[in-house]
Amino acid sequence: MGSNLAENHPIAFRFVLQAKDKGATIIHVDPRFTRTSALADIYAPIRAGSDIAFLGGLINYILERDLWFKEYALNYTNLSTIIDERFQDASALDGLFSGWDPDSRSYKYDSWQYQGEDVPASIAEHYVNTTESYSEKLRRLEKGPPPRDPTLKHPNTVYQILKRHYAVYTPEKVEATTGCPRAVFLKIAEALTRASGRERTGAFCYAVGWTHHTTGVQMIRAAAVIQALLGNTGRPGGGVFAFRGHSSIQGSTDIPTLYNMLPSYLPQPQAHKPHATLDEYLQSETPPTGFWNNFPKYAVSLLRAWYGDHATKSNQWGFPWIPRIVGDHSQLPMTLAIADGVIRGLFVLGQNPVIGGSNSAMIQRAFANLDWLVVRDFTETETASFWYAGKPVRSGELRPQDIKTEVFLMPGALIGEKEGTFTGTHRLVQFHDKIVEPPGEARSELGFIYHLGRRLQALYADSTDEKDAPVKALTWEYPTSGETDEPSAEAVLKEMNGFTWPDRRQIGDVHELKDDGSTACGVWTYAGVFPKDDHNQARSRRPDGPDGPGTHLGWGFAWPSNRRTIYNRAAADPEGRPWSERKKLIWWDAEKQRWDGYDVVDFEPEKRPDYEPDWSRHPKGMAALDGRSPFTMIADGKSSLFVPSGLKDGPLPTHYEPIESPVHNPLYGQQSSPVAKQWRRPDNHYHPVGDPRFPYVLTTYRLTEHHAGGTPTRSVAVTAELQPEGFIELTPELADGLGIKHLDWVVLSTLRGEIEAKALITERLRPLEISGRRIHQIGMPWHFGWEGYAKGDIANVLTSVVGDANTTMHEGKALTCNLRKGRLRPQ
Amino acid sequence: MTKIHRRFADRVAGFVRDWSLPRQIAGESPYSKAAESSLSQNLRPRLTEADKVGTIICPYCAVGCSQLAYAKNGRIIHVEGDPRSPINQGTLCPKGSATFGWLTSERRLDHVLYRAPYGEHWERRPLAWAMDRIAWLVKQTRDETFVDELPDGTLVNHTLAMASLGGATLDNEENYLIKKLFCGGLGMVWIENQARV
Amino acid sequence: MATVSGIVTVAQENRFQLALDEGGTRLFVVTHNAAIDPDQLAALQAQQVHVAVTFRPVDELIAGEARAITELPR
Amino acid sequence: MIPDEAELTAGVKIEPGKSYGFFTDTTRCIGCKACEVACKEWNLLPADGLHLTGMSYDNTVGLSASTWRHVAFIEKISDGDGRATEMAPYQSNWLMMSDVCKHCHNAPCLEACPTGALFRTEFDTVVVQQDICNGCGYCVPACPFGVVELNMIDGKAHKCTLCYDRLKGGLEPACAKACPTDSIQFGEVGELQQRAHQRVSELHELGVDSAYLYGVPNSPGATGDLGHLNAFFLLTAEPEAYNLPAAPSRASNRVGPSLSFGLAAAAGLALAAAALFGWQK
Repeated sequence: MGSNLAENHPIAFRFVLQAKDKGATIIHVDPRFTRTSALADIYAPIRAGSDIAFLGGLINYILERDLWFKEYALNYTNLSTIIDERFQDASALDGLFSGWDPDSRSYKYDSWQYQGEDVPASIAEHYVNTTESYSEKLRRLEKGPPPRDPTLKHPNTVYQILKRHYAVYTPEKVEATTGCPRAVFLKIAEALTRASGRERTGAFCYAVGWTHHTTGVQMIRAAAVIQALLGNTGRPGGGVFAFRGHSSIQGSTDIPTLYNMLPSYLPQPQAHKPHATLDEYLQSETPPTGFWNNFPKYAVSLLRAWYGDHATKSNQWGFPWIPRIVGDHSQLPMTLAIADGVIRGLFVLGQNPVIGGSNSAMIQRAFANLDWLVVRDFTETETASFWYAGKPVRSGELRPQDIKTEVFLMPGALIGEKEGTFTGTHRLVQFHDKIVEPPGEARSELGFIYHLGRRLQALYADSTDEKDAPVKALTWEYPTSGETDEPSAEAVLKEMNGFTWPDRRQIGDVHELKDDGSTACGVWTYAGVFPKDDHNQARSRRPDGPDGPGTHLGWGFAWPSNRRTIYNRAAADPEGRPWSERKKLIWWDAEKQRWDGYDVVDFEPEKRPDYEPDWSRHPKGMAALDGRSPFTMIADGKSSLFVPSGLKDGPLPTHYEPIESPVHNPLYGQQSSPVAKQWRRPDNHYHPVGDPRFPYVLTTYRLTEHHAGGTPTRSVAVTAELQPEGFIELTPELADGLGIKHLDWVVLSTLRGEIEAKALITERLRPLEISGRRIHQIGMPWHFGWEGYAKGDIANVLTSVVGDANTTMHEGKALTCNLRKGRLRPQ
Repeated sequence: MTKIHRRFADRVAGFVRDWSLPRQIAGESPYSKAAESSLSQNLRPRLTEADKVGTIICPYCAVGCSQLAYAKNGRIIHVEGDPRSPINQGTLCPKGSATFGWLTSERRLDHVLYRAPYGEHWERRPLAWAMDRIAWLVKQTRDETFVDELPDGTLVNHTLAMASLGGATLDNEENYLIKKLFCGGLGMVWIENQARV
Repeated sequence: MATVSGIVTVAQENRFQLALDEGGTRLFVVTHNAAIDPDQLAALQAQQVHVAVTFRPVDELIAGEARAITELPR
Repeated sequence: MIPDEAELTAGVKIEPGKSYGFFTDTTRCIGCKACEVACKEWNLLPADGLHLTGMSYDNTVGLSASTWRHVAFIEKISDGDGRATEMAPYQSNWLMMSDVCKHCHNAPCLEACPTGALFRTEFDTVVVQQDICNGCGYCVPACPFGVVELNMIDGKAHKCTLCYDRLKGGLEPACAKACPTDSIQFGEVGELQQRAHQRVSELHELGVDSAYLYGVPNSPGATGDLGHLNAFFLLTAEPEAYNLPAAPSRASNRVGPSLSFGLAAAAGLALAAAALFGWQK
């Protein structure tokens, strides 16, 4: 659900079919009947953007029929925890939660906390911005377990709150909201609950079908709630799998070339938070209990890795040199900042924002405001040629002679021409060898950045200005080789793994990191990838044999600590015995008094299953979690069915309509996510609800034969010919209504722009009945552009800049548009 | 400067060598052994001529399939699935199978192109020149726009005038140095990649 | 008719891929009247001979039509 | 190069003297076209078509001199109440099938070839020897499946060689090795046929009673004295749905009758001419 595995991750689907051979049921829930649906046992059509209504229906089904995995959920989730009495859920406030502050258009989290106890978030922003920061109530976490009622009778237990919140998600309401027939929904609910328990596990596989929404985070959360209730998390064959789309997008999230995090999920210091000094930063971002209590070790080790001996205790290990963010600097607002002339220089390294960025026409105009643009890619991309081939130039709005931007188009080295690691969607860090030199002037990005850094250090060498200190303080010495002076990727990987300071002995595992400056570590979650000077675990290629156990610990390095299934303590019952022989993964070895198993145990090796914290000594970190707390990164060690802190749009997944929707929210008065990030401006208008000018739902998607922005497949002959032109898919009924015949040219339009494409009329798309209205959905692949062998208009000309409150992910999967027969440009 | 083509004499010699009639008379089957030409006999897969082979990871999606890249004389001559990997067991999808085609695409760029401000066409410029020019532009932009404190005295130490996009398709080591230089060194905050796209 | 020079990197039947001296790679199909046999192409690949290829683009294929191949001094 | 890599990728040790082929189980095919790409990359086949055909997701259209693997897409979405929701296991409603040369046991193309260019290899596969072929084109009309075709540039016939050069190196053919879901399975024809029969009965038990084999002895596709097809298929719709002939036949069967008709016609004309000539006198 929220994914299309057979098309976009075909090799992952290899194992879905192998599970099918062993009797698994394959369920595909998608707005379109795709190649995945063709191989599924049950296919459920749904309206794009209505996923939470469907998933909420599953939660309702599980709770109403008491089908949740009792022994698992009672011990390993916060089901029995009692929430603050001031809390009110969406069923009471017609779609909002308690704590809504209309003027600041945001929530106050006080009423979401545990009764009498504040809980820090478990993601990169631990800081709980309740009205009082890190109040005395937070200290309660060290004084005793959260307030719980194992009998689940207390009205404010998470269990009762879930029942109240999801009471309205009846099968009838699911059908009215999603358009999926009731009988099919019930068949899926029955199949999912049957595939759970001691002997069976079920998995959710999602991708950008869920993340590309203003309610994307909560869609994934809804699946997490279901899997925790059914006891599928942390167990073999269970869990919620993210299928990501780029070779190392997991790596570029862990070692984040992202604005809001420092390497590996440490929050980027913020100007408007208590982050002015290192002490304030550590104090406000270190939760008292759980694994994150080690936060200072990772922060100080990072600073030591970046600034070497220039980092001293007295200058807070160089912490002031780290730039503070002053708001949302993600890609969506970045394109607007370029349009407003705030950004003067832009590097684009192996990306194609003119194709992948929302509201592409705005982006193409915005790029003309840049002073300089550096594009590094394998061929000329739409981003590189905007100044003479872009929409504003072709429409005559701009002429190249009017565009001031100085543009560099530099060739990049490709796979096999540079060495380094990718981190795949399974957190697996795999090394790829260098076999040949890159052609001509093509260089790796490692070489480009390294040599750019050396040139900048030279330019700033004799500056005495304090603001230039960080450039000079950076540790930037890496051995180079060959005529192209290529820096050693293994040297960088060693720094990411971490070493002792100053004698630079490789760190073996994350537990060896210190907060006194005696260890340097660029990426704490990757500690162990290079445990010894001559042992690069990412380069290890020893799979398990046919006799198992099948966790393949000898193939590459899975962060953290080479663990393949995280939270795998949950794969054993509260007493430490495997739930069943069939689903055996981890168990407590009574003789050796240690945990053992086929995977690296995600628990303290010697902590007994019946361990209870000694609350009298105010236990810190892991000592505060009992022997039945698999979810070590969460302050109370239990899976958060109810999330007290960390999410901006609510503690529980709630169905909101996409920002642009043809219908009113069938479940609540609150139409769309109240905290969705919106930028209402002349170049980024949104469509009002049910706007008659844009009656159809548009969903964008990917094809097997193309990749993301299309550059590495549309400019490669053998893949270009497989899907040679842009197209849209529409229902036969809609086509008849508009007199459109198969392969006719059509024009799609939104307030952001118009594009043309050929029409594929197909029964794989069906009109849906949504609360009494007949809604038509149109599908459009978004890979195409004007460069390459395979061409087509850019789908993202239609989308708007709008984002999920937590992640600022765009809403390319569900918007409204208009459709007419004909061409855009006179032929 | 000899022109390569099959000379008449060679053509006759080849005919005689591969003529199937004598072999048929000698009893070989006209459909197989007798008809087999010397070309077919000596046929071998080109991988036998590779002087180097390495394991690479497919550059397309995040499933992380392993591939074997064969090279000869410093050039890649084929890329296909690595049978040892538990992730793909030798198989590849259409994109992974096209890795060789990507490396040898006719549209591939291998020199630096430069467009001067207000210019109407690309020019070729040496790599070293481009690197120097970019370094100079970065320093100039940073020096003109760096802010150490907000008006209310809050420490920021950043520049809002430079941004970086990419890269979910880049190596971990590359992403690490980008964040280290741009954020830890230059004080840039607009640093993003496809993870949100 | 154009001419490019380079090394034959791969040869299959009567199709070959040329790594051009000026950079880049291109695919060619040998024309009938060039009277070049597959084993001669295979030899060019095996010994990495430096050659010049006279060719014409082909409309419906992403490849060139190689009309003549001449061996160049190393 | 990994020696005898085919053992790792297909569990098959390739030895001359045995007959090898493909069993294509279309119920596992996800229409990803990895086979098309792997074939073109290994054999350096140029891209030969850059326009949208509208035949569902099939823009390759068919086998040709520069396309030796073709994935067909057949949309048969509606069933019963016009909406596919609970479906037969494995592939259903959107049929996808990777078509290839059948390497027939009694190969009509081979029998039609006057020069011996088309021959049966030591692996019992059918290959066009490029150094022998003079482009006469007799094989093209002889093939009942329309697989082989002449390339207008090099003037020779081309078709899938079952990766003859790879087999000589102990390598599994490129398409079978790449196939993510093992829809294309490479192996010895006898073993493959056994596996295929077992798969059909397995599918029948699962309720896919429309599953049948095309190209094994006395089944559709192995008609007309073709014997059997070394590359055979498991299908779930009638052959015509996949653009396959229901009863292909061997051209040489009809040499006798067509020759005699020809002679009879000639004799008749001669008589008529004689009679005409005689009448005039």
